[in-house]
Amino acid sequence: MLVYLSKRFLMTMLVIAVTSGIAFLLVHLSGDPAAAMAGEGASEADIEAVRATYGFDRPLYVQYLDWVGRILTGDLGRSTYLRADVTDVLARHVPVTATLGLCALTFALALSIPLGVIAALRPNTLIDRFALWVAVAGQALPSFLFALGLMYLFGVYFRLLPISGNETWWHFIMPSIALGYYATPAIMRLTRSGMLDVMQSDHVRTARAYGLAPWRVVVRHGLRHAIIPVVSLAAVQLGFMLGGSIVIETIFSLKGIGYLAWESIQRADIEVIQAILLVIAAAYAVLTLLADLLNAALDPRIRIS
Amino acid sequence: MNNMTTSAQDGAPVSLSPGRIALRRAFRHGGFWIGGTIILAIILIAIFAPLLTPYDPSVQSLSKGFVPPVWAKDGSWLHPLGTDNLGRDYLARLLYGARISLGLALLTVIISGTIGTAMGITAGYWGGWPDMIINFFITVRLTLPVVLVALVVVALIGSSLWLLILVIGLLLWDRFAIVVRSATQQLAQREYITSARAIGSSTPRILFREILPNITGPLVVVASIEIAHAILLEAALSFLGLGVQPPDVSWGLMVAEAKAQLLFRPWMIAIPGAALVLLIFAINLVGDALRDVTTPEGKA
Amino acid sequence: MPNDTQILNVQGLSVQIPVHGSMLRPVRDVNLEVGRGETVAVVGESGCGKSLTALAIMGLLPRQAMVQSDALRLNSESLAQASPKRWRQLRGDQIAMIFQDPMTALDPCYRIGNQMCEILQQHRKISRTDAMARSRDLLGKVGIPAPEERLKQYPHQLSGGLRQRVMIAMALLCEPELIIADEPTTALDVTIQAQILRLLRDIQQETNIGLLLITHDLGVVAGMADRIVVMYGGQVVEVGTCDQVLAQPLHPYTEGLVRSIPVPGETEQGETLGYIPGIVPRQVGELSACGFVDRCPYATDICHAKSIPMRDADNARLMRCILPTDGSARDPAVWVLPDETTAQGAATHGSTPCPKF
Amino acid sequence: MPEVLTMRDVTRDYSVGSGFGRKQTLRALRGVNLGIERGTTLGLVGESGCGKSTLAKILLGVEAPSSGEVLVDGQPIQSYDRIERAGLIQPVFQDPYSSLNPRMTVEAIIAAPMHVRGESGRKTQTRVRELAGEVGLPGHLITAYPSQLSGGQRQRVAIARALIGEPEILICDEPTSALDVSVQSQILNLLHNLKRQLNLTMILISHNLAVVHHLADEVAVMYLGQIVERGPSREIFDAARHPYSDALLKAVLPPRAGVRLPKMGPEADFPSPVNPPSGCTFHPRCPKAHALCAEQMPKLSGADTAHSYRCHFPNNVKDEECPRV
Amino acid sequence: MLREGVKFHDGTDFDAQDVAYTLNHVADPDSDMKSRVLVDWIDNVEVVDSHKVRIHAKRPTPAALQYLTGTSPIYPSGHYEDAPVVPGSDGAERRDWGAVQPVCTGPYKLADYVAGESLTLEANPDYFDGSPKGKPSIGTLVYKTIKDPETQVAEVVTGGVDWIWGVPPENAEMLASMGNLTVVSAPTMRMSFLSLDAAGRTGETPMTDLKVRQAIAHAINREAIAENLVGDGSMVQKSMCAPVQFGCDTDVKQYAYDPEKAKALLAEAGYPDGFSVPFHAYRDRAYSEAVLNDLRAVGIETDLQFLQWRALRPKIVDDQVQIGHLTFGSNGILDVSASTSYYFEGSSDDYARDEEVKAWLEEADRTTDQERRKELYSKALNKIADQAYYIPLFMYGRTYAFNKDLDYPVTPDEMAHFYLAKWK
Repeated sequence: MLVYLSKRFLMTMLVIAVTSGIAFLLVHLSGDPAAAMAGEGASEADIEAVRATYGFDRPLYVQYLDWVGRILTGDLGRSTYLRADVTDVLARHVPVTATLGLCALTFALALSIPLGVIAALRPNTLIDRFALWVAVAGQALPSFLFALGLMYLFGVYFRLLPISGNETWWHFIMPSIALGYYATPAIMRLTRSGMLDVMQSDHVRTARAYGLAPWRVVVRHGLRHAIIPVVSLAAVQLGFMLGGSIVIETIFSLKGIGYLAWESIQRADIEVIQAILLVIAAAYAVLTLLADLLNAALDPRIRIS
Repeated sequence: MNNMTTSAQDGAPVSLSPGRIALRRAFRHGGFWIGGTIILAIILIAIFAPLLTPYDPSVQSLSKGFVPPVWAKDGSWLHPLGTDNLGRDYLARLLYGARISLGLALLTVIISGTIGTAMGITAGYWGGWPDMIINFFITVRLTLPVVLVALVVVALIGSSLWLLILVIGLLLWDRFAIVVRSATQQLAQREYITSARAIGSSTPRILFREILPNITGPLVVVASIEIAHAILLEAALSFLGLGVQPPDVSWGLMVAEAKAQLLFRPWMIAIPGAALVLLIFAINLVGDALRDVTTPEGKA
Repeated sequence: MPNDTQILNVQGLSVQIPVHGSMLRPVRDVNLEVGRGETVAVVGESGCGKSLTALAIMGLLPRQAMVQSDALRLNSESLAQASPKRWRQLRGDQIAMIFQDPMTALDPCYRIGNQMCEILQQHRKISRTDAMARSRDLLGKVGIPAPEERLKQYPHQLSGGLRQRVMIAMALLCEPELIIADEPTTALDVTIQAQILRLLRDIQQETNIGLLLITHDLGVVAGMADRIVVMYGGQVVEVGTCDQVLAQPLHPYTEGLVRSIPVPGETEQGETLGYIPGIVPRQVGELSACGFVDRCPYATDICHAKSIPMRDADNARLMRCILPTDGSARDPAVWVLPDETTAQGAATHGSTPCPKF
Repeated sequence: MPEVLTMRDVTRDYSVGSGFGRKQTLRALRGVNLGIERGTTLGLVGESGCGKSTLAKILLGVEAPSSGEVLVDGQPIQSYDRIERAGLIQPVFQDPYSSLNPRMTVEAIIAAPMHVRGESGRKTQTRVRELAGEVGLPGHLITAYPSQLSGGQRQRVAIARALIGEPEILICDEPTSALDVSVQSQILNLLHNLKRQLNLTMILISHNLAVVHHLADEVAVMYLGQIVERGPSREIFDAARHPYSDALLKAVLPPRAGVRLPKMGPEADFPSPVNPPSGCTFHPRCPKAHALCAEQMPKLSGADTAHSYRCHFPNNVKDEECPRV
Repeated sequence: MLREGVKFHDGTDFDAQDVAYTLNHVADPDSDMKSRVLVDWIDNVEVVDSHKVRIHAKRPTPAALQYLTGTSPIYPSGHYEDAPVVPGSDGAERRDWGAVQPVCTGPYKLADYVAGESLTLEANPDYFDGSPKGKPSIGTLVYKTIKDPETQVAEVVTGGVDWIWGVPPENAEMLASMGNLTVVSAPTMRMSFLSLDAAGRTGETPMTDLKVRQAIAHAINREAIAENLVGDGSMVQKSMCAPVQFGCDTDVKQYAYDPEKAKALLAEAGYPDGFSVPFHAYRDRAYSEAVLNDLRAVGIETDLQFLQWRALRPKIVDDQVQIGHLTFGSNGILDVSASTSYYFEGSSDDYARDEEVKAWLEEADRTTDQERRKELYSKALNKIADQAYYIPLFMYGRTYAFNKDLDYPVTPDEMAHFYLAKWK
């Protein structure tokens, strides 16, 4: 177990290291950011000054190593636009996105798992078809359209929910639904197919052959197995939500990291963009690790060899 | 139960390949029919757009902006779906927009499908080190948020159509790689792969004659998912203003341009939005149908 | 067999399953009786309907399967109209089942003890401690060393043979009157197979329960069964005691099976073996001929004309064939065909009228 | 007669992951020595996990041994390129459902070895049809796909594919165990006829002793990666030396009236190939095991005769010949 | 001479020391001041007495007073001491001057500030009497950044916010008809223009030909764009400056919308069938599209490169922009030296590189004689128009929507003057 954990940790570190390189390269793709940072009306000398101030005149790899070196000391850099340490900026934005992601995931799981289980228990019935249609239709609706629709309906027309910002829990309802519904079909399908498989498996047949109560068969001997791949998928989906919340956060003016990322891209605030890419990568890596551990807890075949 | 032997019993002189059988089953599948018809209609619309409207989608008439569609007050058959802010015919834009939306999705999927399949087969067939390295790349790719990376690249380099296709293509190969890898791993354990090696087949022959034809099922299903994904991604990028650029027009761009009119001219967003939803819905239906007919337990 | 010792009595059992628009009939009009302390083997090749018969008796067939029977009695209780709840009470308590693959039949997520207790507590008012104690005793009884530790282990930590022993212990938990064993040793190695069969046989004789053994292996049957029920194409084609059937098979199918198996010490090396030509037909629609007619070397016009009923033969045996009941008019040589005819058999098979729905 | 196939001290290790991480070594073959003379059939017997299938893969050149060498016609197997090797050795696998590519027609499957050699003309086509007839495949099935064939027909296709390149050696890995008994006998008949007509050298891998008895001239018994006994078929079946061979023989249940279950089988379970027992690997299961067996691996006895075995306390051997003396 | 009796928000008195401190700081090239043009003229600032300072200019700077209004708020002495030290390049340290929370003297004081999110202002009770701005009427102001314009509109419609600007002009009428909102449009100083590579910085292109540039000028229907597209508050821009700026001579050569003439000019220049050219833009794509449409009508095919400013700016600097559709807001400075001079004095943004124009402008920037300045600027602007170096298109308008109960005077300078606003 310890060997496995340390191996996984090393792997995760390696992934994050490569990701950091890609993030850095992406941000420096267009070459020298100084011209844009210097702003309107800057002369060539001004740009040169910015270049020197921020060290963009150095070779790319030196800049990268400098950046990595600073990250290792816990310094994620400084936002040139917001004039604050990126660490502080992220500390303000990450909780918003984390809250949004968790709410969205909760919404998605609460909807998809029961639906998937019921659909699997009654394959090819009306309820199964209904669930499948929900999935197909749900996946066809782009989240920004859905978000705008929600805003129009509940924000403007009925005036039930606040439209923008992240001050109260009420503010999170529409964004969470808009973000979470997109993960619903995938999780539902996986739950359904997992349940279909496991309900036909030998050990479930054994459980039924020994007269166990139906709910025990379904929950203890069925769902317990079907949920294992769902855990991994949920972690992946949560990771996607962190990265995919840009559109939703922009529409609802939710000041999370997606919003920050999009603003920073437009502001050419490169240290923030780099840091966000890195943080999302790290979050994703940690999430998959957590999912693996949770799977090990659920499945003794992984845990005990 | 024993339906494997049906054809042998029929003694049919003409034998159907598994692919033909799957296709036959697909044609008996309701979802395949509905989805396929919609997709075919949209493809035809895209191809024959110039015949279907007299307007050029990019010709403007600034004084004739915001004509409402025919069913609204002040609408006319002159512009059945009205005009946009620059006075361009909305129907013409919708018809031509199908070209970009479909073409872009198709090209990106060709790129991502080639990359992903190559990586998946390599990892699945050889295992060991190649597998570890490719797995690592898949993990790295998954840790990079698609929308964000696409935004950064497009924002910093510029959003030409080809760059967009390339970027999306280079971002969406992960599912291909994952699915092809596991499908190949399963196949590699099949005895006919061992047989192929034992009869002295070269590696390319094994990859292209033995493995590739047998993973077309999952490949087609993933392709359908990724086509829908690419269309949605382009739409999301367009929504943020960094997708397809004028004078090209895509449905995503139309939605983006119309979103300012959400409160007061909702049809402007509803028309391309509905087209987008319909197209993706149809693709998903077909994808689902293909999944049903290519996986034996799909219809359980 | 007198009625009071009868545990299981199945009359006219049929199963129909709708598949892709047509109706499969994998089990047709099966009669079956198992007495106390008796081992009845249901024998047949894949697709003959033996496993579905077992599942039908357990009430475990999938929802879409339609089960009909004239009688389905367990200990004189009729189960034909039993509620799902009653079925659940009986399963695991009065009838227990042992499955083919011990690798997959146990839930990999729970400890052995946990799974055994769960069953015991489902059927008996018993404390967890007592349930554990009984489970441990039973594990010991089926020859598992260090049962205390096994209770705490997960199935994947046990070998195949041990897992099948656990399954047997599980079946014994509630002291059932009937155990259905579906190919209990097929997935095991030959040396383990002998142990498991011996264990089953010992326990069955000791506890005097009825054992319904489902298998394709005539060797296993020879070692275990008191009576044999031979199935082909969803029908019972022959019934008799083990020795009678193996020594003098009455139905041509049974005869063909026996003739096609090489036996070290009996058949010579390289001796041309007998075989049954053709393949098992698809079980669709009503029979308008003998189900075996396409593959039968003795087939006559009568066999093609109508379905053949079951009839009594000598020594309380039953057979579904028009050949003489005393076993005459059989010729071992008819099974030894040159290989080309195989080809012919398979080739012409398609042209013979397949029963249509 | 010269040995057409020789294995010298062949060992094969696998690295297996055990759950969380740690790699362990699984020694599937431990120093296997084997020679087969032209035109004979060797039956290879053993239970699952004993290394039979690994042996087959190494002979086919699909896998390489970790150490030791395999000679075909006196030449190391590596010295042949893949097409030459395919012309010498061909396989027939256990599961006819997975050994045929479902996307190829019967004709293409049978012709594949010729295509690989670059021969795909009219001659090959004719040969495919001839061969299909020889293995008893109805002509109209030549254009069918595997999913339209029965198990027996598929196995015939596999046999035809193996034979089209006119190999010297046929390796049959459990060729009938996935088939129903009534079909199994047809394949056994076919194999026997082919072997006689074509003077094939055959390695028959099976756990079913009845099948081995029916086809094999010689029998080798494998246990945990080692050949524990090897001799002429008749001798093994009449007077097996190794207790494990004996146990296997006793476990055969013939379908005959009056047969009773064997009194005893080996008690303990098959040990893990990752952690094999000390000394004679069979000792934990052996009814005759002494203290010596747990300490010392028995040497090969009778290596210079046709019948060799690895046991301290063999059956059917006069005391004075006993290896421990 | 500085006003007496003015207090900073932190209670300290405002005096000459503070002015000198602040101006000396921002004039320092290391001060991180974004618009260098506004402070570059300052050599040093000297305290004369407690409420009098003397600013020594590097050169005569006639627009100095204009510049001073846009330079920087005056902070208390020692204000920048609090600037955090941040790591610079190569391990060196630098100070982030801009990170200090401002302490000013204005009618509103900063109560809370979250960078990039929100800003809370409270009325300054100690605001000095007799200020031309007057005492603020509204107690607390909260600015929120809401990125999406649709969301802004939705919020103002539902009363989530009371005031927005930058309303899409085509929505103005409908918003006004909602009943609870006042919708007003006003002109701004932001100009929209085409930068043509007359200097040949991108190489020998059609843009170096005067006839081509004039053809482009004639091709564009500026009236239609300003009127139909940019909407209320917009107007055609006649010269390369904002009309309200000092020295902006709008009486220069005008190119009427005349596609035929444009085609003729192109033919004369040797492009009877037009040509194809990359077209860079970064703001308000619809407006660029309208321009492109007009260009296409005369045979000029364009390849639109619509970029973020972040991506466009380096291209401008690196001589890659043949035609750029740019905008400029001159920081609200009411003097041509802040706009025209910037674009034509040889900076990296100067794609005309006309030495004569440069000389005129430089002289005008340094002359204190206002009449002479006007004359020089006029000469420069006329030549720019004659040569069609840059093609002025239109002045941006700006539409405001706010709560009907709010009395808010709209001003033409792209600034929000809330101290003038009050609740009805």
